[in-house]
Amino acid sequence: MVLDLILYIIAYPPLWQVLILGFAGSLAIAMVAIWFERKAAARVQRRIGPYWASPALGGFLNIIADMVRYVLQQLIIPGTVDRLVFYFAPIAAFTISILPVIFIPLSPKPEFWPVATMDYSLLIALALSTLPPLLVIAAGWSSNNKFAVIGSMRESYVITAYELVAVVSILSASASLLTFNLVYIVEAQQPFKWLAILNPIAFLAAILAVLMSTSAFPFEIPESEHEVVAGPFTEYSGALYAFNMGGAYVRRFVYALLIALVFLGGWAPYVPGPGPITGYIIPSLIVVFKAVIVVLFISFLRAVYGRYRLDQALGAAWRLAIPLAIIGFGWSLFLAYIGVFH
Amino acid sequence: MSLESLAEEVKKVLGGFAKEVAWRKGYLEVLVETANVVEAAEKLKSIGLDHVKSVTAVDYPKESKIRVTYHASSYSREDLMGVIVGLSVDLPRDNPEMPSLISVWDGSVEFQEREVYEFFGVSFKGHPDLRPLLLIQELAEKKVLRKDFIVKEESIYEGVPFKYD
Amino acid sequence: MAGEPIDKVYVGNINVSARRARDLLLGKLKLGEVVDWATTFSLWPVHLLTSCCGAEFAATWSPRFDAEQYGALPWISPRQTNFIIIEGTITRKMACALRITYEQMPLPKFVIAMGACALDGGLFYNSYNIVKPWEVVPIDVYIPGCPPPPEGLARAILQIRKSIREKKLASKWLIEGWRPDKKYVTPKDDVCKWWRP
Amino acid sequence: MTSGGLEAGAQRIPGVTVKKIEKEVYEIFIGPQHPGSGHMRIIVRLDGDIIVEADPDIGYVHRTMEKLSEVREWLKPIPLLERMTIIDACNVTLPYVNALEKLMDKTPSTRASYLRVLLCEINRVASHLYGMGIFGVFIGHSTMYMWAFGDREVFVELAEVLTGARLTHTYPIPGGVRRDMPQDLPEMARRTVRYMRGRLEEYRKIFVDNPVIVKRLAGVGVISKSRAIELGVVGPNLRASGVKYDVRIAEPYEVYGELDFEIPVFEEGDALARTWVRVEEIKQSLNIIEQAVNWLETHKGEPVIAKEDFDKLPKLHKEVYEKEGRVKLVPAHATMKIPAGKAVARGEMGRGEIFYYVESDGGTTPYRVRVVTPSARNAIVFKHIVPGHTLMDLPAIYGSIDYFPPESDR
Amino acid sequence: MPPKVSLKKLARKGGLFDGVKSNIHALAIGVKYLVDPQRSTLLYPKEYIEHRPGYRGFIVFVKEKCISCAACSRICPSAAMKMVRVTEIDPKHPDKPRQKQYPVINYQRCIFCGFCVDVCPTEALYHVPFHDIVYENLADMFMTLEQFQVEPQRPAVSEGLPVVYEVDEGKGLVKRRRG
Repeated sequence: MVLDLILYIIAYPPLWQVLILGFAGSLAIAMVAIWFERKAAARVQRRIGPYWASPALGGFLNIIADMVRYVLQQLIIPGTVDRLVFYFAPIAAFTISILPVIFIPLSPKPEFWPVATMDYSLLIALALSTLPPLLVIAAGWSSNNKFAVIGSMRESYVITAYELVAVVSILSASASLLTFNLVYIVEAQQPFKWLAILNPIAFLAAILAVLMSTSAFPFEIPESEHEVVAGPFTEYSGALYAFNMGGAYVRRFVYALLIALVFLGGWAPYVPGPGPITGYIIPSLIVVFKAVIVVLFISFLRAVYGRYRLDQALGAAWRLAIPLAIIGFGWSLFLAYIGVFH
Repeated sequence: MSLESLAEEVKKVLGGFAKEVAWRKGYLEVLVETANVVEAAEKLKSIGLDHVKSVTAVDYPKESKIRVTYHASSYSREDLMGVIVGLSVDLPRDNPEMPSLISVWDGSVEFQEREVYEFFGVSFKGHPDLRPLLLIQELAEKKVLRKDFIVKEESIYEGVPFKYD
Repeated sequence: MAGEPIDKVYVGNINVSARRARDLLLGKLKLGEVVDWATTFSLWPVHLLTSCCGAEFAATWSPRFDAEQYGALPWISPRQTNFIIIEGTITRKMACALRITYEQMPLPKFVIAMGACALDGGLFYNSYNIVKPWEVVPIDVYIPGCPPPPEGLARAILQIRKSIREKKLASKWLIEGWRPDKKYVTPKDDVCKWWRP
Repeated sequence: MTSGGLEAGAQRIPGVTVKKIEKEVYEIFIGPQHPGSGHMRIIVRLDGDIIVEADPDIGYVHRTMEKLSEVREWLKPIPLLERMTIIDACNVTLPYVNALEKLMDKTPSTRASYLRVLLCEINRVASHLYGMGIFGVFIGHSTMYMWAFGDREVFVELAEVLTGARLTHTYPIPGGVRRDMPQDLPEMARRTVRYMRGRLEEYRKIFVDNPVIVKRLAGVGVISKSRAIELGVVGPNLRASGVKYDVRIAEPYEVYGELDFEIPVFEEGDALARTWVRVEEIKQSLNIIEQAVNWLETHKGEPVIAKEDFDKLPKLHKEVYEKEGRVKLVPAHATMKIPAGKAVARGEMGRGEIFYYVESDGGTTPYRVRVVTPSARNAIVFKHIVPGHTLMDLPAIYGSIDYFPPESDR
Repeated sequence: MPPKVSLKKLARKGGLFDGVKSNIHALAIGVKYLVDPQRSTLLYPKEYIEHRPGYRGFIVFVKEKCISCAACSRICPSAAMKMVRVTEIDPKHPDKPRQKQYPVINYQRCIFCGFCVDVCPTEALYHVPFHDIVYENLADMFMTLEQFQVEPQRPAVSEGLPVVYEVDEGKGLVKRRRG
């Protein structure tokens, strides 16, 4: 009986999906994102980028080398930090960054993704994805370092500015589709009634929110190295810093998944069929592909833009992005009124 | 502006302050008494010499004096842009002290007076923030740019770690 | 495993377990070589500009020479880096900063001294404000020149990579706690002692 | 942050006095190990996000050049002083050489003057590109850094072909220069000039007109005209504030009086205007490079050192000059004496005006060399212009001033 | 034509149209280089730059030409060039050993300014056109008289191929393989 329980737990789909696809997949995609960020920036900047670690793979192993080096480096815990929070915050931030993946369906079939077919999946995923920045603030605060404190203060300013934008712009999908269920949201966009096309304003606002929340360029303000060194992570070294850095990329990927489902039509125009291949693997690959495109676009912006000043970024959020999000919300109500999706 | 007319104008405006006016290579040197230096600087500023390029101090141990020269020039008068007027004072070597000209020439002399202070030990009265700029305190106390702080040069045979004999 | 009490397998003697784990990781899984390999391709220098060789340091990361191809990426905080490039002269004021930065970096860490000033003072050999960097931190590779060209710096990175792989500097230092070539500077009580003339 | 049990005034780390911080003022040290500091430290006191006080703590690269010049023979300070600004090496040593020539009453040959001007302008472009690159990375634009440094390499290559060293050319010597131009340099220079003109348009698109950058720079770090004069600011920073001053027209040295170029002046005085001055100056320098190589190509035959020196050279030296274009020094250079006197010389570096005061007592070494570099005079801006801006403006102001600490500290 | 001052006006842009246009410009130029980077990066150990003959690299001493005048070591700005006194056999008078002095160089200090090469009255010193040798010990960098006479080996030669850089009007520096 115990064996059955263990087997059940091991075979419980959400668990291995989160463990394998969520953890390993997110990590792999974070690594691809870092690699692409470095290589794309290098291309725009007319140089090679990472190369000699594996010339055939375009230096991809270099990212693994960086990761291994970080994980196995000496871990310095300064004497003045608040130890519990210092250890706990980056690990928790990383874990919570991955959690929303449970509620983001990569397939409409309940047998492959049972949790995600619940009716509030979008709400829960959104709610979870807004949590990690709080832990980043905690990490900065516990470091007892002036730059870290300034960095986490900036992070808190930025959170308050972008959170509303993210929630309003992404929930505008619910307004026009009258559901919080991500599977319904995707199915309603079949085949090409994508919200990014029908409601570009909300899409733009959502992209802005993602840029701000994951501190991507041009909103890389909390970690803006030329004033506040590494921002909240100034005192972090070794594996804990790797958690911090990986967490940011995982968060970016999770947001990209949400955007891919909500605005870019998820697995549409593909109609999932029965069986694990047509019902699970192909749709999830389509979703991941769309999400990777979003991530790579965000990474590419690093090569083109500098960073805004804090007050300008906040101004952009409050004066530009929030009105945009509200207009997008209103537009989606209008879409619901004229019944585009029904 | 021709150089002679500049010399005339400087002499005229300085009146009795100028002890000595001489053309050096590239600038006009005007020597004044320490007591008159602020008024002289104000008069020079009034003809348009509105900033100082360099506060230069030179140590003359034989004559037991330190000569501090303010090399002033102009940004606002186009005919004065090409010339430099050096306002010099001679200070005693053992206790050099002079009024700060920060009240006249403002920020353009602020850091340079600090430099002269740390390298030569000249103290500027009225300078709001007189502390070493480039050097650490211990070195500043040695007044390193004075001639009695000696830096040794190596000879051409010194320091070879091996011998050939 | 049959017959053994279950707690013995998992708990046992902690020292024995630790040694076994170490043997497994180092012997069978060759963790040491992984560490050395990873370190060679991940030498991230810290942003510590000490003097005018910084111009050539910057040029080494420019598109023409692009030291990022070796995996070296100038990074922000000393806590996250493992590599210092001493770009020229170390003055008395800067010596202290250099030592503090070095102390703040996690093991294993490596140092390159770049330029004549960082070796024997160069042009400033008899200056009153100069400290020889090798009195402050242990140095792995010296590059002559004033300033050394970017190729010289690239060569130094290759050299340091070679010695890490050959002498297993990173893994020995990290896992066994000592450095095979014994290049240490013993920590002084007052890290800024030489700061005073 | 409290000081963790240290009593007020305790000095554990030299130079860092631990003291109780007044209420609501947050003191942070930017530098010397800081990505946004370079080789200096700025002690910044913040009230919220606003800087209330900035105190530049410079001298981290003070290498005592003024003192060392006094103990070395007349020729040796040329490579020594060059190390102040190795990215602008010809401009920084030329006024020293000019001062020596004034003391010796020596006139360089015209060809040498043109070669000096050529190298000076190559250096000026390289220096501006360096400044713009650093500026770019300070405000988070890494592409600008890479592009500027990549294109700087073209000019470094040009200088290397001309002088044999990438940065530290040690090119002008009293009476002339050390090498003649290689045959293929004019064509190379003309190609470089045409390439760079095209690139400036791309710079404009990705950096100077980039909306994020414009937003970041416009109205930041404004130095008004009167304030710029009072603070004695120099170089592009001065000309961005509307002062029409450039040593090249105020007191033309070498052959600058005969060349056709403009001095761009802007009136806004903010960080964006300073950036634009650099861009416009690069354009003018390209014009000068073109004119100089055209002149040098058509006027051959004159030696690159003063005629009277050239005639005195031994036979082997003349052969080497004919074959390699390399001017060999004579042992007298090591021990030459210069007549007693005081001389002042100035020149326009990439970052602004450099001032030399050279005094000779008739001996084999200078009696006093005083050098005031543009960065030394611009350092004052940190103290007087930065307060009142937010912390994120500090890198923007720092970068736009193009402050280079080794130059400032000497 | 003499130089002149020109007062310029900054084109302050504003408005939505300009903002969108300059954003698109910036992104377009980013995409342009993402597609065609026009790069000329030196893959260092595999390729190395072959400098021109005039390049001021490491210095080699030709003992036969030296007349022991010590001009090189007097003019050296960083006191890197030192003289050593050597007792050697004079080829003309084999029975009478003669005292001579020769220069040795200290690469810990050498700044590669080339003054010594230029001042040598008999061309007994010359530069080799490369500069990329590194050392692991300080003591190795003080050349003995014997080491000073041998041309140093460039490590890159055994690992890669020479390239030269040329200026191209469209692409800036382009690298070209030799041979």
